[in-house]
Amino acid sequence: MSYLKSTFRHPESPKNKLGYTEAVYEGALSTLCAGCGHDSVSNSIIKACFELSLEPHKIAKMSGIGCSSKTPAYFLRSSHGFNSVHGRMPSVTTGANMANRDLTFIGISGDGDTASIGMGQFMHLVRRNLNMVYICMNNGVYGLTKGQDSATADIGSASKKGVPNMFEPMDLCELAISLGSGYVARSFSGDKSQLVPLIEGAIKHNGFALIDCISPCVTFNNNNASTKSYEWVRDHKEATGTFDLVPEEQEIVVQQPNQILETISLHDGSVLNLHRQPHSLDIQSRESVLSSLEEARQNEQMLTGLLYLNTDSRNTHELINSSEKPMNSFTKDELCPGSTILESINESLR
Amino acid sequence: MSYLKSTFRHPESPKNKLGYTEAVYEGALSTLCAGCGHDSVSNSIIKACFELSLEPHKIAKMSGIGCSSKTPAYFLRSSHGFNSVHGRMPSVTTGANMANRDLTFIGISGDGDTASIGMGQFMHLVRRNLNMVYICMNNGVYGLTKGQDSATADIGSASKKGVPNMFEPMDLCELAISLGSGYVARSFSGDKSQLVPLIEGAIKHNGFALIDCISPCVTFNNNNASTKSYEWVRDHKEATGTFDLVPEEQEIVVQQPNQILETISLHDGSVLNLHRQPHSLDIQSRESVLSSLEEARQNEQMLTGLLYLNTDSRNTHELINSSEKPMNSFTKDELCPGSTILESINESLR
Amino acid sequence: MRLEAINEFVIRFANVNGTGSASANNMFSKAVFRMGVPVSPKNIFPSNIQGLPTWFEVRVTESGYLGSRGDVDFVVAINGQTLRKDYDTLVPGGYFLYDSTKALPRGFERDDVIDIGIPLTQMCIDNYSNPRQRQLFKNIIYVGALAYLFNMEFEVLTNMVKEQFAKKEKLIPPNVGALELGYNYAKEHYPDTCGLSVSRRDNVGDAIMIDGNSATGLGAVYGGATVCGWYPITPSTSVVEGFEKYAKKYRIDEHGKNKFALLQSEDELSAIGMAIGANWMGARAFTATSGPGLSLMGEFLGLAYFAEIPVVLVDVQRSGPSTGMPTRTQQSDVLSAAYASHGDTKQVVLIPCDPADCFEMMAKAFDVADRLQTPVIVLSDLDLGMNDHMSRPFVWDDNREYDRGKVLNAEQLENMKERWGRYKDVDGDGIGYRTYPGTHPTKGAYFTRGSSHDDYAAYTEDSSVYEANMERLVLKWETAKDVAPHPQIKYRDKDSKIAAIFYGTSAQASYEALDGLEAEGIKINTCRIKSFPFHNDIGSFIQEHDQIFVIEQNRDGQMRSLLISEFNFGTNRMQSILNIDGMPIRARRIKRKIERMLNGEKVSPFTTAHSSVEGA
Amino acid sequence: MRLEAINEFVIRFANVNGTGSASANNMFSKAVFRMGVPVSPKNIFPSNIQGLPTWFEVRVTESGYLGSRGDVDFVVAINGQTLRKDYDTLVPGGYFLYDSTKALPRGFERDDVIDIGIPLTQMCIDNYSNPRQRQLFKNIIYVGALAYLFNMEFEVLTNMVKEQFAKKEKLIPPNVGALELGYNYAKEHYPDTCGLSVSRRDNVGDAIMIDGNSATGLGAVYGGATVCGWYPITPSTSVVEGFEKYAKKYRIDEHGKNKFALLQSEDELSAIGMAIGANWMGARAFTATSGPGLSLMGEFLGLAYFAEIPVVLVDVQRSGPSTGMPTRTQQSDVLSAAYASHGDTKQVVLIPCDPADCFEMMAKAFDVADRLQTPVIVLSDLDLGMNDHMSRPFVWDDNREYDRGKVLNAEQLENMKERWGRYKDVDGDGIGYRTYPGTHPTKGAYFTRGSSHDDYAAYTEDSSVYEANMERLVLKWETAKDVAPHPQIKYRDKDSKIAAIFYGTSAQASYEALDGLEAEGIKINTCRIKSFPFHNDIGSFIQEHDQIFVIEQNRDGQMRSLLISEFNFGTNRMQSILNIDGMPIRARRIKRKIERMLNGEKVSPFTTAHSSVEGA
Ligand SMILES: Cc1ncc(C[n+]2csc(CCOP(=O)(O)OP(=O)(O)O)c2C)c(N)n1
Ligand SMILES: Cc1ncc(C[n+]2csc(CCOP(=O)(O)OP(=O)(O)O)c2C)c(N)n1
Ligand code: SF4
Ligand code: SF4
Ligand SMILES: [Mg+2]
Ligand SMILES: [Mg+2]
Repeated sequence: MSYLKSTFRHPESPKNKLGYTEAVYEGALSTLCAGCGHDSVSNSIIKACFELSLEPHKIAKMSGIGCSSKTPAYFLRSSHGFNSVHGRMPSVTTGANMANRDLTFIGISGDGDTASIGMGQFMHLVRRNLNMVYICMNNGVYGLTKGQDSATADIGSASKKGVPNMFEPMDLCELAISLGSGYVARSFSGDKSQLVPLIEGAIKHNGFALIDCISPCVTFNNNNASTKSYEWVRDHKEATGTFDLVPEEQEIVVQQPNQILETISLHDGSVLNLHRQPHSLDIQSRESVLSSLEEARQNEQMLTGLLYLNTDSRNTHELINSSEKPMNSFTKDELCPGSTILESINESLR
Repeated sequence: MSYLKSTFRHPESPKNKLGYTEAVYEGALSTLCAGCGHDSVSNSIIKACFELSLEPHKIAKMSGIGCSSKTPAYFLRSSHGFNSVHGRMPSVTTGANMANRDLTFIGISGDGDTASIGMGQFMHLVRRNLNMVYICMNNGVYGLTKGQDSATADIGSASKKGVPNMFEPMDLCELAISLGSGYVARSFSGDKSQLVPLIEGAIKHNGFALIDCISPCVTFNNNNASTKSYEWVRDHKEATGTFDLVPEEQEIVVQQPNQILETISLHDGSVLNLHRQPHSLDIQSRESVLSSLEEARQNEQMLTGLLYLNTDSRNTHELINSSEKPMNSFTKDELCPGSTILESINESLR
Repeated sequence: MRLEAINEFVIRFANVNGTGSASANNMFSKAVFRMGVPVSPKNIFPSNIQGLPTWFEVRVTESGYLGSRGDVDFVVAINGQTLRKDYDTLVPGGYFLYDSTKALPRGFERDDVIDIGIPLTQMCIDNYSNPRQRQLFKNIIYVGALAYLFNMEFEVLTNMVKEQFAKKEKLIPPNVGALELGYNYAKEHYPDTCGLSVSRRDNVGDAIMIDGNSATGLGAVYGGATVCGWYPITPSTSVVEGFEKYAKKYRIDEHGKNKFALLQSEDELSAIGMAIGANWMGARAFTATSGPGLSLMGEFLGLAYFAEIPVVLVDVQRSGPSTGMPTRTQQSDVLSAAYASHGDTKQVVLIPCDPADCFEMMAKAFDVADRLQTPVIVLSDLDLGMNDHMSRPFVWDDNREYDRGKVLNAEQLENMKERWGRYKDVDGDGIGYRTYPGTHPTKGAYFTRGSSHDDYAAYTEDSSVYEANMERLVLKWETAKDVAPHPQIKYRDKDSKIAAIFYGTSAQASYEALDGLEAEGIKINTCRIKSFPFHNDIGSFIQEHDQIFVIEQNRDGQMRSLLISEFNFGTNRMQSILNIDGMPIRARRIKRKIERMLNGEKVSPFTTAHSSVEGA
Repeated sequence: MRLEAINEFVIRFANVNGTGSASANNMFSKAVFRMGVPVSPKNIFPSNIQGLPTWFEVRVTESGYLGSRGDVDFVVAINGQTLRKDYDTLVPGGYFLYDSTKALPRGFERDDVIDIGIPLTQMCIDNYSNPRQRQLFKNIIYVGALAYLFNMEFEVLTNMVKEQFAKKEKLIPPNVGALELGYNYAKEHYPDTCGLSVSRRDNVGDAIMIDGNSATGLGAVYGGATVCGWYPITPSTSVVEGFEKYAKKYRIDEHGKNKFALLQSEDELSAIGMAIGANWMGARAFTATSGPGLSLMGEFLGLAYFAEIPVVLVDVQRSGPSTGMPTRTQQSDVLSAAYASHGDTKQVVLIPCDPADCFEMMAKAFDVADRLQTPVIVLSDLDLGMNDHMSRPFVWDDNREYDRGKVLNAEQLENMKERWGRYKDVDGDGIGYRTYPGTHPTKGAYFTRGSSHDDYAAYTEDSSVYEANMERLVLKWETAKDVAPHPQIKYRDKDSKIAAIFYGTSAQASYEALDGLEAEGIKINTCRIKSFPFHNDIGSFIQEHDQIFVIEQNRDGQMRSLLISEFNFGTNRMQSILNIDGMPIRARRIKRKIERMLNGEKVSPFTTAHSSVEGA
């Protein structure tokens, strides 16, 4: 059951370039548990789309099945959404993207949806470098089916059920990097100030952008023995640097005064200003990032922030040389070779 | 249609410790194309099993679907074999292994079977560290369906069809290492002297052992533009070191005189003597191996040999604490709690 | 006018999920049971974890009708979101217990309903300080109130509290206290208000109360299952949880290790793959799923059918299609189960109707699968699987052996004279002899495959060999009719021409409805289907009647379709002419076949050389 | 005694695969066609790449019967492995052309067979040095010999060689030379030996020769498909290859970019997922597969059914079950296609019978899918898909528009007065109006899901809303009966009580067989089914006849089952009582329903509140 939120807002709510308030980017009332990390992630998505002044109807919200996959109903009410089947959001999104490359695709999945049943589709989605934002709301557990370990649960971590996980965890960031994704980030639902710019950067990135967002499940995996609890994550996360995004149209940005170490231009002319911090990574070297991830794992650290960036990669459409015009916009006359050609085909078959 | 090979052999064919000649380890006549790399791999498997003096009936041969997956019919005729469905050999083997941990499991797959339809199952098989040998006969192409690119085809490589592959390749070794597999090797069907000991080591290893074996498809992917052709592989492969395996029972081995740099004990008491060569790797460090692989990729090199070894890992049975006795050997009396207990269960439900 | 009844009424609790209401409501239901009165609880919950409406319906049924009755006599309305709906639900003369901390809004003015306001929230605020306690005890308080209103034995409830908290004793007094709070409030404010009551009887005999899924899991333990690969999905998850719970208790070896191997797989394809691999290796293995998983398992089920590998699959049905309503019941996977997989594939299906059946059929499923060397699908549903049901107790005969079917051991292989063929039908029942890997050093190895094969398991593309194999599978299907559980046919009147057919959870409500009709003089004979393929008795039963109601819980009348198409009633006029040898059907053969059929000759429908000697 | 016939015989080539024989055999077949004589070639190949037996059968059929006839009149036996079998295959009076480089072994002494030995290997050794040439030209030589033996126009062959090698001219002389070698050898050694001949006619009209899969691929181009995700599997691969070939030719935009997006997916689940995603976004998209893929797509097909997303799936059937015989034909996915997916799901199926049909039905499939907002499965088979067939030419009316069904554009949304509901049935045909993402800034967005939903696409667990939606889908199913292609019914005799029903590739051979019977005075009316759901005309047709042969290529008579269960013939005695609201079925409602049915009232089968007003 979903209830529409009251759209009443104080008349002076700030508006973005399109003249929309943030409320325009909201969705139906969430039915998730109070305190669920996923709701915070939804809020960050709302914020990012608002700040980037995206047209809501030019966004497609895609998901699989799970508590996480329900969230597209809770943000961007004026966008089309597709809550597909478990683990198969990647293929549905690929098709949708092939049909209309002009939209922004935001895919939401869970760690069960991605790392278990969806592992094959996820890997191939990355490999094709589909132009989309992929957010995995990673809580190390199957929320909707009441608390089984997922494949991202760390060895030794135990959910509310109390049995420690024995199996090697899947590190989605490591996988995405080794499959050539050009934008790979890890974040935490509780850290909006980090997450919002990461989402913005991901939206602006041309190609596949992964955000593996730790998002605790308060009901089944927020206990002491869990490495996906609010507490554990707060204690072990280690930001690798911060950045801010300067959209192409914008000229001056007032931001935190950290020193800008590097400035990277994105595909559409936007600019990423990287503010490196002590633990900062060389985010443009696959090799160095992979070893930092391995190292962090050994030290029980969780690296967060933008982990890898490569702005040169070509997205699926570019790789297969498809028309700039969305496929769903072609008319019959543009698609059908017609009767004369058909007659010549007939002739060649005689 | 498969024909039994003539089992006639010169009476003085060498025999192994069980008194079997190599012929005992053969299978039906191959129906693959003349020159297919897969047949050479079959021969190396025959040789390895012969040399290790394995009881053929204590081996289970498992496969998916593809030219590669047909090969279990062409070796080890006295072993049970299971040619399952496309991409799903991992799950079938997992079940079979759960049912009888005492057998040796040799799984054969192709690059289509593993890296496309089977990617999800493959990843989770590695993650569970199932005690088995997994040989991917990797030709970069779908042989049986006549020449489509597979997901291991390198960017820019083109099969007989002539269209270069655009998508990022899947590196099975890299994936297996990052998922914790304890024995990861790459080899070449044409290099029997390297492949046979690798298979032997894999059989002796406790846990999941991957051999990604480049095995050219002469019919569809052995052309100039292919990086999985005999020629390309011969020109670009770079052995990382050699080793020999000393089975537990054996005492003295006469071997090539390379200097033994390291000696590693396996689970059953066998010993691996590593002979390092110029390009040798630190095969016990995940980090170092992952960067060497990344580096080799950039240099268009193909590293072969044993890439990673960790003899400490626990296999699936050990992780889930299952009985030492094969599950398929328990009798009713060992399994059924009986009527008295049932009565007490009934009582607790009133 | 108010409803008056002793031990015959329906009460419905309306709560918010995640508030602990289910255990309180269960306590109420179990208390009725402990008073010797049959009871049937149904939990109606949303597909979410916390904060949405949930209902719990308890039918108190001295007469022992355990199906859903329909209509609600008493509502406990704790959920503000659904107050209106819950109020409207009541039959005339019904009772409406609500939280009177706030007054009822306008519009709740039915004069055929008796209001019972209890200020639950206020009582909790007054008595407890901790918010979680305030939430939990609200439920206990209304149970206490009901105890008074229905004139129940209060001790039964307090004993249950004591049992439940045997290990956390300090929780006993506050719980008992909450019960008393409610009891006393009702006593003080609503004496003689309620015409419904629960009164001790001796009508439950040795019955037990358990959910079907736990019973199924226990059946797997008793049936000797050792390997299980599974993927979580509502409403099947608790089958595996049940198996795990009992296996952990009764299946530990002398070294503290598990005499079972349970793996959470990455998806349903993997789960059924594991079960198939393990059964191939000679262990008994199973998996459990629901509709979407069944759809995903199609390819593997076809492999097991064609390669003839036993495997047990539990499908706990929920409302489809697609994701549908995952927490609602239905019987709509009948066709997908029976015809799972492409090609000419048919699957054996067993259909339990209560927990004792779940236990027994699950254990039996392994025998059937081993005997027939084919998949067996145990078709349960959410209502049966996830609700507690009163049931006959479980029984197990210690002399019962597992029927492992036709399996050759080393000695038999050693002594075998003739050439063994894995798929050779030596007994005329369509079933060959199999071997487990590792049995004998030189004999009995074969190659298992989903591609077509001859008697010796060798690959073949030979039309007539393929065809002979396919026809053997038809013969095996005939054998299956007798191996699977037989239908339960009951005659109310041998001469009646009216009948009803049903299965699974449609049985209980159907029997009750027909008893009602019998009381009015209408005698309807019944057939409860327990398995597919259909036993011939079902065919005869249908022939004997002129008007037959097929009662089931799906939109398309799936079982009826299956009955019609398997028995071909009234359709003798449609005769098949079939070609199955992999070659395009041939004109000459069709012609000859029609000529012979028109001549009235009894010929096989197949046009191929093998079966009809009509040229190559 | 030798066979004598002009333009009416069957020749079978027995070769080894991977030796280039298929193209030589095709050349022979095409030459017959070019001489104006109808011809029907069938390639019978193994599931392997090189070295196994393969056959190629060509039926020369002046009368135009294009189905398989049965029996072989002439064998070209090039494969030593199958010599015996090929020899035995011949009808009395038949011809046996073999490679006489080695003498025939013992046992080839039929006196009812005419031997034609040609030392093919020796001739190749003598004439060519390169081993690959020796292998390839062997095939061309026997084609040359056949030209002589059948008295064919030699120029037709040489012209074909010239066309084929137009771009590699230097290959022309050696090929023509090889033809001549064979021709001359036969002329010298076997004058007047063969009683079979091919003689020019004008019987092919404007027919074309093409395989069904290429035609299907072309149909997708004409039908406006732009997105295709696919996974290779025999025998469907060439559907996508055909699409790609024609799209690359006719679908390049002014910047040299593709007006189509073709992706090889990682498996079949992904392939159908892509097609669904693209259709949801408003592009026309499809995928193609065979049995195992169909089984894997079950879950997604259910999603598309329930979320009402158009999608086109081509299933080119092969011999099942499981992997079965992947290079042999069959019609055995009928039930799995029609009932794909768990829950109450039914799928629309279109069944072509020749390449022109493939083209036309594929293009039409997109219209049907868009109109009905549901999956459409085009059910072809290996015989149709992978063999060349003589066929009516393709036709396209340039005035034909794509029927995109009910889709609202920005303007329509803008001007809409009433509240729009994605699943609201405003036209009474069960079909709502959809929108593509990105259409309008504030209107028309909705949330697509496989879980149950109301008219406005909002999630619901409300029984009656769920039920109303399910019943609307039944109404849509009724609508589909008229939208999908209608059956082709032919009366040979309006009074005849005998009929035959068939579909797809069973049609051709059936028509021929029935012509034969008609010649003997037996008049059998026919109905060729072209789609599921069944048009009502099929029902009437069945009612009109007393004896009906249902001719199909599977073991279980799947279409017959489907007919029986969809039409319920002779089974009026079985009435459904159904509950579909997600709640357990209720005794009181069953009872009331039976009472009313026994009273002869016309009531809906559903026991739920919504449809029968029988209490909550
Ligand atoms: C094919 C299929 N299998 C199983 C399920 C049951 N199921 C629903 S959600 C879910 C797991 C969700 O876990 P995750 O993706 O981590 O999401 P979370 O709820 O934790 O956010 C499962 C197994 C399903 N819906 N479909
Ligand atoms: C479900 C399913 N999809 C597709 C196929 C068709 N198919 C058979 S083998 C194969 C690919 C084989 O490629 P690979 O694993 O690389 O083996 P190779 O033949 O190259 O050794 C495919 C797609 C199938 N058998 N089953
Ligand atoms: S169960 Fe966990 S993941 Fe699901 S809504 Fe509740 S807190 Fe979030
Ligand atoms: S097609 Fe390729 S992979 Fe298959 S048998 Fe031939 S050479 Fe080997
Ligand atoms: Mg999760
Ligand atoms: Mg391959």
